Amino acid sequence: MTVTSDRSAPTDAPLGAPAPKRFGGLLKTRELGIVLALALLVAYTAIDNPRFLSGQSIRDNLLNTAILAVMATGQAVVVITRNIDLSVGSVLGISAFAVATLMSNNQDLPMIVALLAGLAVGAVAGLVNGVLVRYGKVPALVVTLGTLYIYRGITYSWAGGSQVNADELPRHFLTFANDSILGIPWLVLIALVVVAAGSVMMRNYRVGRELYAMGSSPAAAELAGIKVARNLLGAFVLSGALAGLAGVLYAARFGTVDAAAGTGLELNVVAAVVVGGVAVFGGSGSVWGAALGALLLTVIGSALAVLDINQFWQQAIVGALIILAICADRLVAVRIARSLRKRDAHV
Amino acid sequence: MLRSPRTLLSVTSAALLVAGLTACGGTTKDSASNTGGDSNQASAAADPNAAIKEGLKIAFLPKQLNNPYTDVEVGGGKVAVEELKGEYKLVGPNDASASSQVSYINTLIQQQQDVIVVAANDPNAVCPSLNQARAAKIKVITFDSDASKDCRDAFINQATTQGIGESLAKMALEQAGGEGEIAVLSATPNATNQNSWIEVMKTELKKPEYAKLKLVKVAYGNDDDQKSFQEAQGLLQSYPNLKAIVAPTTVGIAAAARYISSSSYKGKVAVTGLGLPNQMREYVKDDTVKKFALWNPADIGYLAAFAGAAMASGKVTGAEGEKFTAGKLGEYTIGADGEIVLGPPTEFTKENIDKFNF
Amino acid sequence: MSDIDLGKRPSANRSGALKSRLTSWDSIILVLTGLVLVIASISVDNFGTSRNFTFMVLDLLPIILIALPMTMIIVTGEIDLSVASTLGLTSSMMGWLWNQGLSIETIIPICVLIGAICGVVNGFLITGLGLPSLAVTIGTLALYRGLAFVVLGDGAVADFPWNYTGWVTGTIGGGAVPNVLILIVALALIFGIVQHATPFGRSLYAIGANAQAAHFSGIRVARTKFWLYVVSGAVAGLVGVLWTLRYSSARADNGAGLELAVVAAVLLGGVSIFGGKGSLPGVLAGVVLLTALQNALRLEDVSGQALNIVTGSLLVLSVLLPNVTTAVRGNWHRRKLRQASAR
Amino acid sequence: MAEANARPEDQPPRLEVHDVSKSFGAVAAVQGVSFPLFGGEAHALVGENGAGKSTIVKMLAGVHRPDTGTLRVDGVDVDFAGPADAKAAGIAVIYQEPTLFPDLSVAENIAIGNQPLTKLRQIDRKQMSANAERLFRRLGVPLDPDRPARGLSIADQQLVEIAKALSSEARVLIMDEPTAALSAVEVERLFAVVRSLRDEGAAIMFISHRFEEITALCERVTIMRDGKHVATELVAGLSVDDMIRRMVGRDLSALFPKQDVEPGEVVLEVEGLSRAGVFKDISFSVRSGEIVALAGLVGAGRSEVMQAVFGVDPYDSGTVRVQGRRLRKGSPRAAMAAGMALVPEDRRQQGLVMELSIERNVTLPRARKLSRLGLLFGGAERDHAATWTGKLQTKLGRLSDAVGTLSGGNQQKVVLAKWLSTGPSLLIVDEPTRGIDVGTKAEVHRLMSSLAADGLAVVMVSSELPEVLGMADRIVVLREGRVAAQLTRAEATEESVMYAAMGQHAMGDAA
Repeated sequence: MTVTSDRSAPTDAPLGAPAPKRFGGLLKTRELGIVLALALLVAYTAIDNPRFLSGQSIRDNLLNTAILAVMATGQAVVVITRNIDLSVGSVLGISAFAVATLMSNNQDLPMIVALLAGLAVGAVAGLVNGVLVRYGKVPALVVTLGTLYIYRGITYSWAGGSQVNADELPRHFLTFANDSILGIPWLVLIALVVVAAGSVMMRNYRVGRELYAMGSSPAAAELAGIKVARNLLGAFVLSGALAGLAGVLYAARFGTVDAAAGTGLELNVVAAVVVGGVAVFGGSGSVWGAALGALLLTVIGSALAVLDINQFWQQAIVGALIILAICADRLVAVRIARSLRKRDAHV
Repeated sequence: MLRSPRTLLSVTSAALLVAGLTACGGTTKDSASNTGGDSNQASAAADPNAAIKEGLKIAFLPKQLNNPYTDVEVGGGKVAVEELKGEYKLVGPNDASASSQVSYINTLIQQQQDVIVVAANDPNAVCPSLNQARAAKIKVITFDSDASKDCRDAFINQATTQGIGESLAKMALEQAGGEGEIAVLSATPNATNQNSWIEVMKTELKKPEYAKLKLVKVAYGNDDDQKSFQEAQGLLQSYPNLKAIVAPTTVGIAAAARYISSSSYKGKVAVTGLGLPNQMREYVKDDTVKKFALWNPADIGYLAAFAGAAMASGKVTGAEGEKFTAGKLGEYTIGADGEIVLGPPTEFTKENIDKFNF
Repeated sequence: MSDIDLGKRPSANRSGALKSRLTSWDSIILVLTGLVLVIASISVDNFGTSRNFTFMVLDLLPIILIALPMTMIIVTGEIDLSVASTLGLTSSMMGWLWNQGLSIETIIPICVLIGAICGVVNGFLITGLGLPSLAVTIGTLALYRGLAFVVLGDGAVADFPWNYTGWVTGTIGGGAVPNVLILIVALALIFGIVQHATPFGRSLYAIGANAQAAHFSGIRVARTKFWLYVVSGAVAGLVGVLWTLRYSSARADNGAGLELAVVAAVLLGGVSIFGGKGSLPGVLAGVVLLTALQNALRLEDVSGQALNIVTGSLLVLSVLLPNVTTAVRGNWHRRKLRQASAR
Repeated sequence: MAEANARPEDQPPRLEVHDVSKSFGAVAAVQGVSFPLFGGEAHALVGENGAGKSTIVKMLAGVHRPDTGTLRVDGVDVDFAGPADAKAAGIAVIYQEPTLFPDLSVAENIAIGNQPLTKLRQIDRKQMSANAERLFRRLGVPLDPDRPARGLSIADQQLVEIAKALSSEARVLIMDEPTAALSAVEVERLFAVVRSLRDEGAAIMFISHRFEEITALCERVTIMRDGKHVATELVAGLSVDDMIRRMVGRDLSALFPKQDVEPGEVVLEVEGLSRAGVFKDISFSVRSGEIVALAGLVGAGRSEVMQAVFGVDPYDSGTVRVQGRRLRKGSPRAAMAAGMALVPEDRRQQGLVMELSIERNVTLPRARKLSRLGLLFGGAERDHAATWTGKLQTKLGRLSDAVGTLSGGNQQKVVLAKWLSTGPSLLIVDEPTRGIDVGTKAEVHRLMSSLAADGLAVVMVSSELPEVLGMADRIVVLREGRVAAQLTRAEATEESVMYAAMGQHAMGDAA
């Protein structure tokens, strides 16, 4: 049901223990699972077609993952707080178009400006979401569904059917996508930095742990005197900003940008996060898990192309994966619940 | 408690279906006589001397907006409509889906346009509403990609299918260096004209002079930049020895060129097909692309507008053999099934590309 | 939502109940819709015409039908995002079966059944395994759409018999009333009665507002929800059929993205995403409002995209405004208490 | 005289509650309560359920803002905008129901908000676990600091809560029934720690129903009743009886006594009912015309038993028979069909749907019987609701008002109406008079009595001794999920019941 509401049928939950998710210990194994799946997939594909492991191919996969991973990082943070941000696709669109226009109008702006501009646009969009959720007391699902329409609409009425072509964009902007230092493309580097930073923040910093706490038990978070409002806004701003950043990367990578850029992307992002082991009811999961989810989804895509499997299977497989992921989490939870009731049977 | 409403629902919905739909006996694919209903063909007789009416409302409905190729096409249309002293209008969906196109056709009918110039996203899905338009005395001209014959008055064909297919094959041969594997990166698998061109191309490839050329795969980029880009990647991963990618769609060729020019395959794999000079210029300049072809899309819109005007004025009806003049393009003759052929495509190279701006 | 803060609960006084009833969103939306229709038919050329009416009915057909069960689901505090994909899957299957040479009369019930099966899967995952409906239906959204493409690829099947496609797009005796309107009215009536005048309907609200109390009152929460998903799937299947026939084109991507439009319309109609609140008339009004706006704006040559802004804003406002008023009332009440006990 | 042997006069109380009132909607939870809390003293706060203790706690914790009155810390007026402020003021609270973060590690739960940091402002996990270790050693509990809080037993959760409070080096420690779930040993350890804190100068506020704990730990006690302050006195100067009398506020005889009825045939028969980790081997029976009370401490498993009997909760083994016929388990519908009705413990969460109208709430369990051809017509429901709310003299505006707008007492009447309207032969009432005003209490008691007189079999779960002693023909006392004693009306005294409930040897064990 809605991510923000606690009304999810308590009567359906296994009685005896509060509907649990999983032991922290299993968290690691959870991500391990994705890594294994990934390894198997790559191995199988590589055996069928060794070029799948060629530098070029790996590079392509990483490049394709980069944008999704950046967005998944932000989404993971929001979902961990027991919220959701469906507007990321539209935010990517608006930021991509804004930055593309900006760069095409002033050819010699340095790349860093583009990146900052994208981040800024996204941050503002995210702030609006956050304010509506926290102070408007409107569930995140509704808010971000609404802003999904609004931001997209703004982009369209601004673009008015026009589009920015590769040849209108400055060289250094386009090459940025493919230029690399030490063999690692900028795009991938940025994604790595974002994911790493996100993981560290969520693991090792107070604010990160507080975000987990908020998702784990909103009521307790209030009682513990956690600055819920500040953190929530922060989470949404982050998610927005990263979507904005993704917009810049998108523009740089694909050169041609129109108002439709990133339409429907929100579902892939949520999928990546869920597959990555972040529980929709918040409190558990990890940023790098989400990033792994993004990688897995992307690799599946290109593997299908390489294995010459009907590309149409891709979406079905993704869907099956999502369901598999949540079922797995649930089964673990139930088993724990049972073992607990036995253990507590001191009566 | 649940039983009652559930059965209630299923029963009634079933009942309604029966009531509404099964009014007539078992209809199967074979027994279905699908004549698109009231195909009101060329009604009144043509009057060759009729003057072109002024103030005609001519609306353009491309596959989707903000597609640069489309922009150029309808741009030509705009010019023509101004020459004809008509009212130009451009509407269109943001996604290339038939369903949203239908809504726009309905709207145009409401606004009582005189001519609808449409590029069908799905040859059949748009038919019912196009026929409603024609029933409302609106002339329907298709361009770019045709709707099924019985729901439009005329189709502006950018070039004979044969001609394009042949030149695609020819360019592929040159670019691949006479031999090796080639692949096609097309639009959507049910894009009418792309498919017909690919068919011709395939028959061409059977000829002896193409013996050494091997078409290994036809990939589909759905005329979506990102998708095409990734399909290009896929092709090169699955077919290491690929010599050339032939993309009979402007989106596809641009994406493919961009990928190649930025990848290690640059110089090894040739890209050719149908593209827009403005989009392709940088890749032609950096030698990723040696040669590609296209007709002048502006002329398509231009011709479509004139054809529509001629019909709306009763000058022609769409019957084979009728003639009309299309401004600067001169005289055209309507072919079989109301087809009007624009002319042979132009080939673009490093040398001549700067002469064109569209 | 923190269950601690009882202070949040608005303790409306006796007259407050009536006030809030009058100012409740679903009555506002009804008025709003009326206004839009009136203004549009006055100021927008060709809006009031009978043909345009037909077009509008055809445009709102899919949303309104899917919204009927969706309303019930959201009232119970759950959600079903997979409906549009179910629609796509049935559309694909319809095309495929048609190519297999089955008669349309057999295909149509089969398609509705396929939809119901999709619903069964959702229902089982959600009520059987107790998984969160949001995650589940996002998953099946991808799954069903994917299967749709697997079945029919990117191709399209078009040669459906004219008498059927004609029936869907046609009007009664060529008049102003489109045939499908019968279907809409009939289903709307059935769902309306079930939701608002049967014990089953009552239980939906109880479940949505407080599942535990419902359970304590002998309502079978899980089972109720399960069947809602089945019905939702079946209706989506039916709509898949109608969609295919209307565009006489069975495609895997039919109705892509429709789920958001439906949810938007339902919430716009005043149904609380937390469940327990909302009425069908409100939802119907919401759907009509959206479609009418779209239609009118298009006739005025306003880009359909500008409408996105309107839709989105309305959606947010539909929840925001009631909250704001509630909060204001709450504060006012507390202040009053403060003064009272100060004396 | 109290202050005399507490802290010296010159120093202001560490924490002071001054003429504080708080009401929720129509319910006045706390009215004009004042009492001081000195550093270095352990101060008990006692009162019946619904006397307003927890509300006081939540105000001190910064969860609720007082409607009127002020809180003072070290003599200075404070206005807590939220729990953060209270924390900052050095107030640590252990809530009745644990408030842990299931997904975080135990150590993290303890440290949340002020985790030890490395110089990079990162969390120093080693340090964090070490701190937790130290606290646990101090409390003498073997808990792994790095395991997640999810799945901890209630007792362990409670211990973590305590550790949490200790870790914050609070100057004021408030404990709302911290011992409810703890074993005697754990309680002793806790007390040792608390005493040492007190001796270090912290102010302790201790809420408990266990009088022997109060006498063991506290110097002074503040007694509350119906949201009002009754007295603040030295524990030494009070007998348990005095305390109870002041809590109840009237002699037991003052309560409406249940009129004697000749019990009829057996209606409910529970045999060997067990549920792992909740209750074990519960057996008792109820005859028509009889009121049987389930007594015991909070968490003894009384409500759980009755909910299992009614079918809202499952049970592992045992049988439930109604009028001799065995009842399908786990199905409230079957129970209702067999003529059972359950007025649950938690009105807000289990008894009523607050958002729905009074009318809808009353008719909820009977909607199907009221419908004609599967359809409901407003009239039928309204008449039905009107009749029953009328019978119970419920004070309400319009039947279409949300039930949440009623006062606690009238809400309870709506719940009773809802279930009595189903014409039950067995009525289970769980805490029937919790948090409702004295007047309504009496009405409810009168009602139950007359229902019994009409041959209804009644099972009453109650934490209020006077109520139990006043109303029950027989008393089944539960302790830690087992039947500790079955007392007849004659055998039952406060002491016998209390002792049985707390596990001290007493005549109760004979039964």
